[in-house]
Amino acid sequence: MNEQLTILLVVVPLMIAPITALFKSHTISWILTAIVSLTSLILSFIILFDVIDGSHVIYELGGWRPPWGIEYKIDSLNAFIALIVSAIACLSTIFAWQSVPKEINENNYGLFYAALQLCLLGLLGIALTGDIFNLFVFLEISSLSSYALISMGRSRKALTAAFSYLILGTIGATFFLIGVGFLYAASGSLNIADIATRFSTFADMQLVMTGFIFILLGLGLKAAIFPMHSWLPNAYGHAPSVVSIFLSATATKVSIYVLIRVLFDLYPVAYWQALLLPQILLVLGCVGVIYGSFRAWQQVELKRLLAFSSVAQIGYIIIGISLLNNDGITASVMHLFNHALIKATLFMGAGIILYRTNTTKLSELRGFGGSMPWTFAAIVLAGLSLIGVPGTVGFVTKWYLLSGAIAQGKWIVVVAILAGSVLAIAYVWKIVEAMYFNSKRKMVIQNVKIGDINLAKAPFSLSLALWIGAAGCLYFGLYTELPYQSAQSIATALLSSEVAP
Amino acid sequence: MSLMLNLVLLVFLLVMAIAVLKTKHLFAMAMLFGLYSLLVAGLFVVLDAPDVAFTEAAVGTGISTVLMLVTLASIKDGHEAVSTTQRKIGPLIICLVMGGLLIFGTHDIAKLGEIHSPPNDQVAAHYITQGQAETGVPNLVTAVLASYRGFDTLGEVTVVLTAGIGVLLLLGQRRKIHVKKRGQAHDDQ
Amino acid sequence: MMINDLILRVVTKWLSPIIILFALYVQFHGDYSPGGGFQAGVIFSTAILLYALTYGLDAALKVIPETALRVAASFGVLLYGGVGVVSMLLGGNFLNYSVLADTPLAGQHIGIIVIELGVGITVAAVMILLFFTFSRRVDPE
Amino acid sequence: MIEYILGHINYWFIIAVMMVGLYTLISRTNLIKKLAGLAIFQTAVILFYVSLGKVTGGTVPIVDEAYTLYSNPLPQVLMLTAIVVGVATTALGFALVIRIKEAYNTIEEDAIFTLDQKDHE
Repeated sequence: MNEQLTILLVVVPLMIAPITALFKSHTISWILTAIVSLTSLILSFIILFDVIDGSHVIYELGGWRPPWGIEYKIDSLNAFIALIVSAIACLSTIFAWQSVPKEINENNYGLFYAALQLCLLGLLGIALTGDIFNLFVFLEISSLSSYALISMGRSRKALTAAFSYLILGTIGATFFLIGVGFLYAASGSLNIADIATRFSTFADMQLVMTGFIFILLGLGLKAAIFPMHSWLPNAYGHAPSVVSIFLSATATKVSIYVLIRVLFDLYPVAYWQALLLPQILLVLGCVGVIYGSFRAWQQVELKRLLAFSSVAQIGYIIIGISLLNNDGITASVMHLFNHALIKATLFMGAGIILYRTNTTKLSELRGFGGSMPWTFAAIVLAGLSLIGVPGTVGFVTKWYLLSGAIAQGKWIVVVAILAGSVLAIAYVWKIVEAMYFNSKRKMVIQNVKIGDINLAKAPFSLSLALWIGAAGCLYFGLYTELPYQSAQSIATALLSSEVAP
Repeated sequence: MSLMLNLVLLVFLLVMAIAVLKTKHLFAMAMLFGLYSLLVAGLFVVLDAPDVAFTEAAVGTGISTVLMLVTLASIKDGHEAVSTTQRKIGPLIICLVMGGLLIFGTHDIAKLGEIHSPPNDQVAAHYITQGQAETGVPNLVTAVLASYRGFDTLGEVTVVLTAGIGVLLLLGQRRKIHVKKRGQAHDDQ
Repeated sequence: MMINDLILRVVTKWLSPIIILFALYVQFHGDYSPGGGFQAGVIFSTAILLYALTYGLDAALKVIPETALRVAASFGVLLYGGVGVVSMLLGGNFLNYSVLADTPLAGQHIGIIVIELGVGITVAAVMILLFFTFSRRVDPE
Repeated sequence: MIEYILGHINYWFIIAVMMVGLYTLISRTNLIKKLAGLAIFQTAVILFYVSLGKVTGGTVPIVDEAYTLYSNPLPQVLMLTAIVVGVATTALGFALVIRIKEAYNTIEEDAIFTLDQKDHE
């Protein structure tokens, strides 16, 4: 494979986004976005197939050797994350075709799509880079564009949600920056591989430990790990549909990816085992699962319900990391993929509901299932995946997670997963009940003039995107090869460094 | 000598930061904030970082303060409300813990100005000895910024563009109605 | 936002070109002295800011229309990225300026000047754009 | 002991400024005040980085035959980027504040919270 392809993954959105910003036409900006996300998808597929055997591609930016220059060192984990991000970007782009004209001011189409591409660029940049300061720069690109994107939601609450995300996100990023600074003060380097190889020479400095804690706090805020999740429900609950779909499926995942990188590649595993971090993560993960599921069950509004369920799903991923065995890591990495797929599908369902009825309040959705059986079916399918019913993607993750926990004799995890699943049944049932079984009266279309043809049925592109997502939930539940192989290769690579039994 | 100057400026800086915290008048706060940035720029000069000082002076005292003033002019609300429910204890504890942690961390940091500290000996040493020979630029900050870490700078320019796009998305449209009444700006406009 | 003060107007008229000249110096002399694209961009924008503050937003918009600013903001990033793409086409890695000319040092020289220009253009354009967009929200009273 | 204090006191002061910024950011309810706190917090972090590169007796990192000892250019480069990121964040924050003021007619966080609660009922 030509290694120049790796950098193209970042260069394509970088060169097309500024052009997109200049257009006002929806068609042109959409086509440009479609080109960007499609090329990203193809490129990340090519790269993933190249590195899935455990090899890696090295790309020196500017031709400078690391650690003096910035390098990309791409292994299966990088490529897998890039694949998740660009696949979701493709789904969101399909969905955007008919939902953006309805939700965004017509003068802003070009700017909106440009911001979306910049967000994609930032996330891809984080996923590929091997330089920890470069990672910060791309983190900020993706964060700044997501603050702007979230504030485009139609309720005024979107503005306050974006503002509090801006505050907490910037605190997170600055904590990360402090951590990097402390690590730099001890190591004198910013290259992840370089720091890792020389780690033993400065391992016992207090600088290194403080740096570690601040990096973790920063990433925890960005990844919305319980109890630092407070920005997430509002941000994803009030954002425009496309933004909710894209960000809920990718933004927190990419932060978790950085966390995995820091824990397994930057700092030696033994270092944070000594700090009791696996136990702390385990408890946070379990509490997060139960708390997130419980709050989701309490919600009366569909998008907020889904957002709280994300908090719970992040908990599962954290549990998997904390188990520190092959099954646990495999489960976590696969769940990054599976949850992205499930949550994108569910948010697309919510987007279609919003498109047609102008509301996502569960109490106002009575009878919806009857009038839109296909959309309803897709939502139910994704909901079943969320619960973890056999045959869907969610089941695969929970299976590996359970077997990893049982192998270590961590029964608290088993209890947490079972409780989380029961609560998941409860909140998915809540959606089903609200939409289907209360169908005594006909669906009410809120605030729309009678006879508006556009709203009579779900537009084609929206349904298409939804069904691609739903089919994915089923397909990858039955044929797990692609995510499983990647996750296996990743887990082996991550654990091949030193793990104390 | 430069250490003393550094200390004096830092004391002023701390005073200024506390003044920003305490003042209730937001226009005064904007001015204090400008002064704070100017002091920081001065500190950068003492720390032999004229490029950073230049930028901080132009951005902190210039652009940021002007934007703050324009925002204040636009929202016509010059005072911070005296809040009854102001949270004080929680934030104080967080800050003390974080500050304590940072001071704990700086225990084994190389002392200020140490010639052979890890940050100066590892990667940076290469820039100083080879920088001009490899890039042909005597200003090593420019050499690292534009060439060795040119990709970071590309990212930085993209951040600027992103901020521009974001602000245009938020404020690009002319306002429809001047002052919205509370009820009008409701969820479902 | 117009200010009717003769002294201020005359001073601004004289000061703006000098600030712009200084910005250009900082832009192109950044290899040898402190400064570079970013600083130059900000300084350039302050010249326009000063003009807008004394002569009013509309007068400033006549000097630099908003469309031009938007194009310039995008153009700077494209220029920077373009240098990277060109170096890829010439067989080097992304942003490897050494392949841009016959000798690596000459290539580095060209590359650094062009990307600094890109930085300067984008920063100046975005800063002016920010100021214009914000100050349009201030009610003329 | 005195040497230890002299070597570290700068960092302690920087940390103190940092924490004043953080405190302003999380304890105040006024949105503009919060953003000012955020800017102070970030600037202090920038100061911390630049301090790392200071070399006693060194000069500005511009190569000249008259000097042999230079300050470390790397933290300075990183912080140029960080300053830009900081101003980009504050600008976006101010834009949001203007929009929030238009939508809620207040920029106090607790007042906004009360208005949002009312919407729910």
